[in-house]
Amino acid sequence: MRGEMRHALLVAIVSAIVLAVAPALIGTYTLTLLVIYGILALSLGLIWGFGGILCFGQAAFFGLGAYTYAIAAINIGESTVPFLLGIAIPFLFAAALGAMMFYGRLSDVYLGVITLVVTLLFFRFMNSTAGPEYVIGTARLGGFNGIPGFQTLNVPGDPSGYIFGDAYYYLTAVALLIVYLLVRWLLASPFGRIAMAIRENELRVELLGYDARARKTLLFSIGGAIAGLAGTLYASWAEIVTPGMFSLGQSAEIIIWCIVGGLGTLVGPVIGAMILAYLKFALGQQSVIDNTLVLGAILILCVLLMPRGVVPTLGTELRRSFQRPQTGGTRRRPGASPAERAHV
Amino acid sequence: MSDSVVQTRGLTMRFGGVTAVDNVDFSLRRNELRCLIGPNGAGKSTFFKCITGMLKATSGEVWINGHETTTWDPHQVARLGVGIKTQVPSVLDGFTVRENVWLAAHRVTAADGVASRVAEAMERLAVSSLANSVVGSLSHGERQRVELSMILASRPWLVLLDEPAAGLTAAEIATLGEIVTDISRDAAVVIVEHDMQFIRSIAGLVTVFAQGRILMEDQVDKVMADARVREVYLGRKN
Amino acid sequence: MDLAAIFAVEILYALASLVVISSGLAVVFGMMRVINLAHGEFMMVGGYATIVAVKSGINIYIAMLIVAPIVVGVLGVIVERLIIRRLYGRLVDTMLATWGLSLLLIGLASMIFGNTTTGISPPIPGFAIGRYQVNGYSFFIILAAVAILVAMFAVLAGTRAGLVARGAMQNPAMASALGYNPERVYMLTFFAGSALAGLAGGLFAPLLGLVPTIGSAYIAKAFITVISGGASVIAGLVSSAVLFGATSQIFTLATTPMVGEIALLLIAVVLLRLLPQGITSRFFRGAM
Amino acid sequence: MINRRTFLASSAAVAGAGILGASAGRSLAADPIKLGSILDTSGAFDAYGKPMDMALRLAVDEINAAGGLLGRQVEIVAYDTQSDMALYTQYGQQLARVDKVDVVHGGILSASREAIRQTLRKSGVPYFYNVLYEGGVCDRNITVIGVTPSQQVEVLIPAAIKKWGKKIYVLAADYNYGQITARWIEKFAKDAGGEVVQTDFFPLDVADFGSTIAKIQGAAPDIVVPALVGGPHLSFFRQWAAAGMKSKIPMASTTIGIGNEHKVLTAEEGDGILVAYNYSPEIVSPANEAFLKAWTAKYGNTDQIHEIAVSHYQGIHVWAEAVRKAGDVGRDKLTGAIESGLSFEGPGGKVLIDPKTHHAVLDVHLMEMSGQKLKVLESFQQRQPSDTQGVCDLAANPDDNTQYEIKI
Repeated sequence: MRGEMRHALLVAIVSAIVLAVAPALIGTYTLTLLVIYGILALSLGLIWGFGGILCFGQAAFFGLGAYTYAIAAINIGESTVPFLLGIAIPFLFAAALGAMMFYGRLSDVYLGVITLVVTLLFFRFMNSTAGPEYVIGTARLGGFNGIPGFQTLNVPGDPSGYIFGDAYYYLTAVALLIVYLLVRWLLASPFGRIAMAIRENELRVELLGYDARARKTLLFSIGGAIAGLAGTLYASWAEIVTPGMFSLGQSAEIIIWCIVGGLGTLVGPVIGAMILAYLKFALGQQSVIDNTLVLGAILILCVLLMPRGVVPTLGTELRRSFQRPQTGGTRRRPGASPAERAHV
Repeated sequence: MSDSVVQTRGLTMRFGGVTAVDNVDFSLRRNELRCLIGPNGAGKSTFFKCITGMLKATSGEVWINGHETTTWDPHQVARLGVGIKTQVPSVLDGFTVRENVWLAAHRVTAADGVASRVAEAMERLAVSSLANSVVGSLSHGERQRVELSMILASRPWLVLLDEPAAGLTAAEIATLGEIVTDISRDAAVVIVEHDMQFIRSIAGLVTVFAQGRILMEDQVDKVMADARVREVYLGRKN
Repeated sequence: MDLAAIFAVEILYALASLVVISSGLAVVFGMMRVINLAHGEFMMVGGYATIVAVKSGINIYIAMLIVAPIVVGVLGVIVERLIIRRLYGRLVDTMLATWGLSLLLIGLASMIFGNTTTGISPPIPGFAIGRYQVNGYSFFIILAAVAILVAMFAVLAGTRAGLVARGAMQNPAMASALGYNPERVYMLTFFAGSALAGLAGGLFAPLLGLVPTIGSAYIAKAFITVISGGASVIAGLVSSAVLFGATSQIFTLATTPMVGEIALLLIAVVLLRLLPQGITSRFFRGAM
Repeated sequence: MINRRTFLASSAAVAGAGILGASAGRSLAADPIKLGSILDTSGAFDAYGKPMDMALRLAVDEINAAGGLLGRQVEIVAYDTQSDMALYTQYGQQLARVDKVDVVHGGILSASREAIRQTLRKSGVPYFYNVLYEGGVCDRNITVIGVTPSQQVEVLIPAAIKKWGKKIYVLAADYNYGQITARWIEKFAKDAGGEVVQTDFFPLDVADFGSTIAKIQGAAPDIVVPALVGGPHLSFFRQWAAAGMKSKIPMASTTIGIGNEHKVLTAEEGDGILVAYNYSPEIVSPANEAFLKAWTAKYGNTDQIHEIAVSHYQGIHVWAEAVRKAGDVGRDKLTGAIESGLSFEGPGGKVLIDPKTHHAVLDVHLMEMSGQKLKVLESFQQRQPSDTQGVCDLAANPDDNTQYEIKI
């Protein structure tokens, strides 16, 4: 366990260096979004890759975090409380939704459908709030056009001390590193072990006297809170929130990040998110070929050629090329146990 | 009655039109070793699942150690101090043996005692040498032992085993007999089993199921000699 | 009274269109446990195939009922050979690959057809019930839905191919032991599912403003209908189409389309919470 | 990184960009002026965006062929936002901070405009939004060339009432544009002695209107007014015709035709629908003839031209006029020129910028769809954007920065 945390710290330090150097190559404004998407991908990577919960509606928590922040910021002004609400509300909502699903013993694809439908519900509802009757406090929900013009993140206690530009990038980068380390710590704790055990064999864990439903609900809620954090950061970055955040496309994109990056790892989804989001950004600067077509082709090829994702595939290749034959024999299957998974 | 640790009253389980368990009254004393036998489809496994909470009975009651557990979930039953082994070895294939046993010990032990508890449980089932192997790579017999080791690590006073001898070699069955006898020294044990050889080797009281009901209940030798049992059970089993 | 008749037709039409939209997805999901997220785009391709065929002088009924299913069926076989075949048993991976496929098809269609394709008009004129006009083509859709269900039932229950298909789905080993190649069965099933998607696209082409992104308007509805129906292909499809179609249409008629859609989604959530394996896990169990 | 800075054959050397605004004017005369473009040219809204992109490139070609502006060539820096609002924010920042463009033209949906408007205002980059929209934006940094409800609805609804009767049934897209336009329809109907009997709002992905058509018959209006938007909504017109309603209840629409929808519908489905826009290819004027000729020369045919492509084209020329008049591309002088009664004779008629609102005074043509074309019935010269004028006065409040929801 201690070894895992040491490893996680090493990953965090390397990432910190990469994140600190990155602005030399890509504008911090774009980088900020990549980092926010990284946090969002991490939230699904945690509950799907380690908890075995396939959520088709991670976008619901992302959007909910962003809307909560925007609405609270309009009503309150100073950003500290809205920021905390932007994490707390998705956490509570995920807890309620998770309890409903897990205590109902919903499984695999049906769980996927419920989360998808809930996301669609948000999408539909938010899209239909253009009328003046949809107001929370002084905040108009705005329908399809969303909510612009709210107070963006400020230095706590100083409403005019906006955090923006490079400073905002470093703030999100630090947030990503903290979330990563916290999640690593969580996974190394007994709670994390048991969560992974539930994914492996829910019945066995129940027969040992653990309440799998409560634990899955809690894990799901933590995933919701992290997605909410990503949404909150996004709101401050974009300075507008729109129902598109709840869309099917947004949900699917998060799943794709995880698949392309590599499920069962934490770094994988983050890297997947950053690569694909940057690709989308880069594709928008050319008009030779339709961008939708390119993204579709990439997705198909990834599923067919690298079903485990970029990071685990690269990891295996690297390990193979560095491994000496005499140490290879007695090791256990790569990527199989929690201890092994912790390396990526 | 009062010293019963497991008791069912009128326990009935129906699936659609089929009654798998039909109005069964069953009772088990503290520290007793009991075998449930019967031909395929006699309802013994369904009965087992009703006791463990994996199935919820259609009607009737289940009492464990003074609690009515009829509608409880498996984890609640387990929390009473009940160790449960399912028919197919239910282990965590992606985890190592040590991690598997740790999971069982963690819930019932203070943090500083977990390591020694894990070591002790692995020692008793002779899986210590496999401690760092991934369970998915082990043989069927080894996996059965890992599962039993997990049950021991959770230090139960009641152990429910569903066909522990299934798929084991003769030598492994002999070892299993010793293990079960060892377990039954400080816990009540219920075993659902097909293998008569194995049941003989652990002796004890036997309950015979047929068509969802209890046909008879007696010492193993008497049961073996009974004509009705031969007819419904041994007859079909050759 | 006439208005009530019109409303009844509309409710019936809503059920029928759900059946038409979802049937292809239901066959593929029910038989193969594959969720084809490119289903909506398969419909879109069927729509374009119909329009192109009609524009080149082919009779509209032939275009809708024959050309569109064949074109999309062939597309389905190609997709099955190139992609799906490699992913059997990996539900999530197939969903992702077919989602990629849907993007690819949208991209291709916008490059080929652009965004302004003149559509075709329905071949059946509207007619009057009392003072009110009703879309004659609605009846054609209702008929088509009934025909699709009857055909599906006939094939599954009455033909050797249907029997083999059901057998292969339940136990591939047994089917191959009996001398049937499960690979071929899968391929034919996917062909049938795709052809049904193509047929749906063809049938709706005269009612839609066809654009490359039209598929997304259907996929969520079809997906929810099929999953909520559960494992039995026909019984599941019919029961959930009736439930969802009637609910959403009644709410739409009584209030607004938005309320209708939200009612549909809420019912789906409640339904799946109560019947986590779909309607046919509790009712009509063992039906086809 | 793929970059499309070199779209114009003429832009030879790309120097490391000058600083923003005024200082750019001081840089070498050989430096091109950078025009940032931000449009959805793929994804769900590309039916609107692709022709706008074509119009932009045509307009810039014309400007450069005429010797450029202030002796400098105009260079396009274009981004495809793929119908994704997050990309608007991203590219908006990219244009303002990295590419340091001199002006930005683009944005299609109101949400996309709001996603970049504040960024461009903060960075001091003048912004032109050249699309028909719901009105009410009050910001000195923006110039709006598109038609607003008062200009359009004020012409359309009274004409329809006069022609067909008083009872109106409104079908509107369920977002800001639809909501606000529906209120304008109600107001102008009342002013003309008519009445809106029912208004239904539709989420943007509704494609099945069977129940609506039944409901409309229940209400038995004299006129149906669809303010529907996007591909799925187009199905309404087809289903309406299929139900045989076309001969029963006539239609007047505030939106159909903007994205060339009249070419997607067949003539039988579309004929007779009344609309009012700034542009139709059928307009007879020297400016339009020249425009159609230039478009044909560049793209082969005129099929893709639609209302907002022309708006976009006019917006770019208005900006070019302003640069010429200001003698500078910087925001301050440019804004001065924009507020000096600037005008441009475009294919849709004279475009005059109202200094108080930065909105355009435009000709509006009442048209009827006929044989997949927009046949002009009557022209209304120089309509004021009176909706926005009622709430916005930039001369009095130069620091205003809101989108007003106009009280009716």
